[in-house]
Amino acid sequence: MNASTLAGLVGAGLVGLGLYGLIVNPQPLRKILAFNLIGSGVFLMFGIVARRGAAAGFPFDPVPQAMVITGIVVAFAASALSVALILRLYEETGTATLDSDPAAKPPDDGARDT
Amino acid sequence: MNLLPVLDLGLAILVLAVAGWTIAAREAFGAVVGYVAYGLLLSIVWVRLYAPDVALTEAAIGSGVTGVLLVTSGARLRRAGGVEAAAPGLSQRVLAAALAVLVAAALAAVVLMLPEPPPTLAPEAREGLAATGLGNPVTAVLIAYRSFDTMLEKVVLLLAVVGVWSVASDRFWGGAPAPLGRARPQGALIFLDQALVPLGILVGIHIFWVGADEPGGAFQGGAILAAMWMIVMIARLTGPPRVGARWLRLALIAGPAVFLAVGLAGLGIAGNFFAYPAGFAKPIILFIEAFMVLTIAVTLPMLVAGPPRRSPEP
Amino acid sequence: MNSVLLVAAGFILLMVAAGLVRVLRGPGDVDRMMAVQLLGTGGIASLLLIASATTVAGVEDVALGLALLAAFASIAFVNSAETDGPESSEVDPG
Amino acid sequence: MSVALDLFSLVAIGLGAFFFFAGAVGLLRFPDSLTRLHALTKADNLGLGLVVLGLLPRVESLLDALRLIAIWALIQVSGASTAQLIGRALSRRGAAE
Repeated sequence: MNASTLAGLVGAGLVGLGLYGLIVNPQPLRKILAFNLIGSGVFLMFGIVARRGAAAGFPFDPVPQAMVITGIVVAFAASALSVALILRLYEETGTATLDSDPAAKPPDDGARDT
Repeated sequence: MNLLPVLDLGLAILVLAVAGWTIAAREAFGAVVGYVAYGLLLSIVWVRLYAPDVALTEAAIGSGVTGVLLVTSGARLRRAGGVEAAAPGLSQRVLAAALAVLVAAALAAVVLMLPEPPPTLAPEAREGLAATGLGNPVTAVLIAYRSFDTMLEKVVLLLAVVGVWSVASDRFWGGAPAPLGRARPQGALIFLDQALVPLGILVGIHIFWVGADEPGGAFQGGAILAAMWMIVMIARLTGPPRVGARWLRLALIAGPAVFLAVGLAGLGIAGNFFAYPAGFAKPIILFIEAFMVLTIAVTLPMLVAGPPRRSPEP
Repeated sequence: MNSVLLVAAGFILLMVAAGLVRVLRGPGDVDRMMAVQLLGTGGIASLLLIASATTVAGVEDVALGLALLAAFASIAFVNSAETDGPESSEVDPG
Repeated sequence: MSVALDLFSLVAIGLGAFFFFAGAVGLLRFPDSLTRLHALTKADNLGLGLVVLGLLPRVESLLDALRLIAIWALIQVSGASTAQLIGRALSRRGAAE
C-alpha cells in the first residue's frame, strides 16, 4: 500500500469519526469540531487525488490542491458563523443545546463538561 | 526506502488516534487542544502528499484559527454560565457508530477503487504556467486559472462577516466586539508579543511573497498576519476595532473588490472576463494577492472576535 | 543517509506520541496545553527530517509558519483557560 | 569532505533524537505538571536545535539555511515564553486549590 492510498484511508476514517462525533456529542461547539474533522477527512481525499495525478514534472496535480485551500477557508467561515449563532442562541434562550426540549431531560451524571 | 511505509503507517495511526481523542475527550477544552495538535500532525501528512501549500493552510486556518475560535467562544459560553446538554442514550450511540462505520467503509472502498490511470490536469497546469510568470502551480490555479472561484471565496468570507455581525443586538450596532484577552495580561505575554509579532509580520509577508514561486501565498501569509493581530488583541495591546470603522470596512472588501475590478478590466483590455494581459500576468497576480492578504488578515480576526458587544462611541 | 533521517523522524514521532498520551490525559487543562508545545518542537523536527529525506521543496517556510502558529495557539489557550479559572480575571496580582 | 559532513549530520541528528527521548522520558516519569513542563520545554528545544544543526549541511542555499536557523530561534523565544505562561497558569491553579 502506498502513501497516498493510506492517506485516503485515513481520510475515510476521519470522516467516520467526525460523523460519529457530530451525531453523539450534545454540545454545539463539539459538533462544530466534529464537522471540521469530517471536512479535513474530505480534504485529505482530495489530497490523494492530487497526489495520484502527479504528471508533467509536478509531484502533484495542482488543481485539487487549490480547491482544498479554497475549501479550508470556506469551512472556517462556516464555523465562525455557526459559533456566532450559538452564542446568540445562548443569549436568547439561556441554553446552548439544539435540543427542542432541554428542560425535559435532566443534566446527566456530571461527567459532561461544566 | 522501505522505511517510509512504516513511518506512514505510524503517522496514520497517530493522526487517527488524536482525531479520536477530539471526539472522545470529556471536556470541550481538551478536545480543542487535541484538535490543534491534530492539525499540526495532519500537516506532516500533507507534506507526505507533496502538498506543502495545503499543509500550511490546514495548520493555520483549518486547525489553528478554528481552534482558537472554538476555545474563545467556549470560554465566553462558560463565563456566561454552564453549558448543560444531555448525551444521547446507548442505542442512539450504537446506531451513530454503525452509520459512521458504514460511511467510512464506503469511502475507503472508493479510495481503493480510484480509477487507473488517475485523471490529472497537471499537464494543462504546466502548459499555462509560463504565461503567468509564476513558479508555484497552486498559486497559478488559485489566482489565474480558477480566479473566479477564488474571488467568490473572498465574497464568502465577507458574507460570513456580515452574518456574524448581524446577530448583534441593535444597541451594539457599530460598536466593537468584546475583547479577546483578559483584563490584565501578564508581563510574559506582553514580552512574547513584542518578540513574536514583528517576526510574525515579517514571516507572513515573506510567505505571501515567495508564494509566487514556492509553497506559500496569499492565504497562508494572510492567516499568519491574522494570527499575529489576534495575539496582539489577546495581550490587550489593542482591542478589536469598532465594526463601523471605515478603514475596517475598506480592508474587508479590498480583496474581493480589487479582484473583481481586475476581472472586469480584463474584459476590456484582454478581451475576456478575468483574462490578464499577456506579459503582465505576474505583477497583476501579485497586486491582487496583496489586497487578498490584507482582507484575510483582517477578516479572520474579526470572525473570531464575533459580533459587536460594545456600544459605539458618539 | 536518507534512511537515517527517516529513522530519526520516526523515532521523534514515537516520542511525540508517547508524550501526547501523557499530556492529553491531564489532569487539567493546563497540562493539555503542553500538547501543542510538544508538536511545536517534535512535530516540526520530524517534518523537517521527512521533507529533507523525500525532497519536498520549500518546506522551511511551512515549518516557520507552524512554529508561529504553535505559539499563537498556546497563547490563546493560556488566555482562555485562565479566564474561566476559579478566580475572577480582574484580580491579578501580577 | 562530504563524508565528514554526513558524519556531522548523523551525530547531530542522533543527539537531537536522544534529547527528544529524554524529553519523552521526563514527560512520562516526572511526578507533577511543573516538572513535566520543564522536561518538555528544555529537552525538546535542544533536540530541535540539534536536528536543525544536523540538517544545515544538507540545504541547497544560504537562504534555506537562514530559514532553518530562524525556525529554531523562533521556537526558542516562543517556547520559553509560553512555558512561562503555562507555568504561571499552573501555579495559579495550584494556589487556588
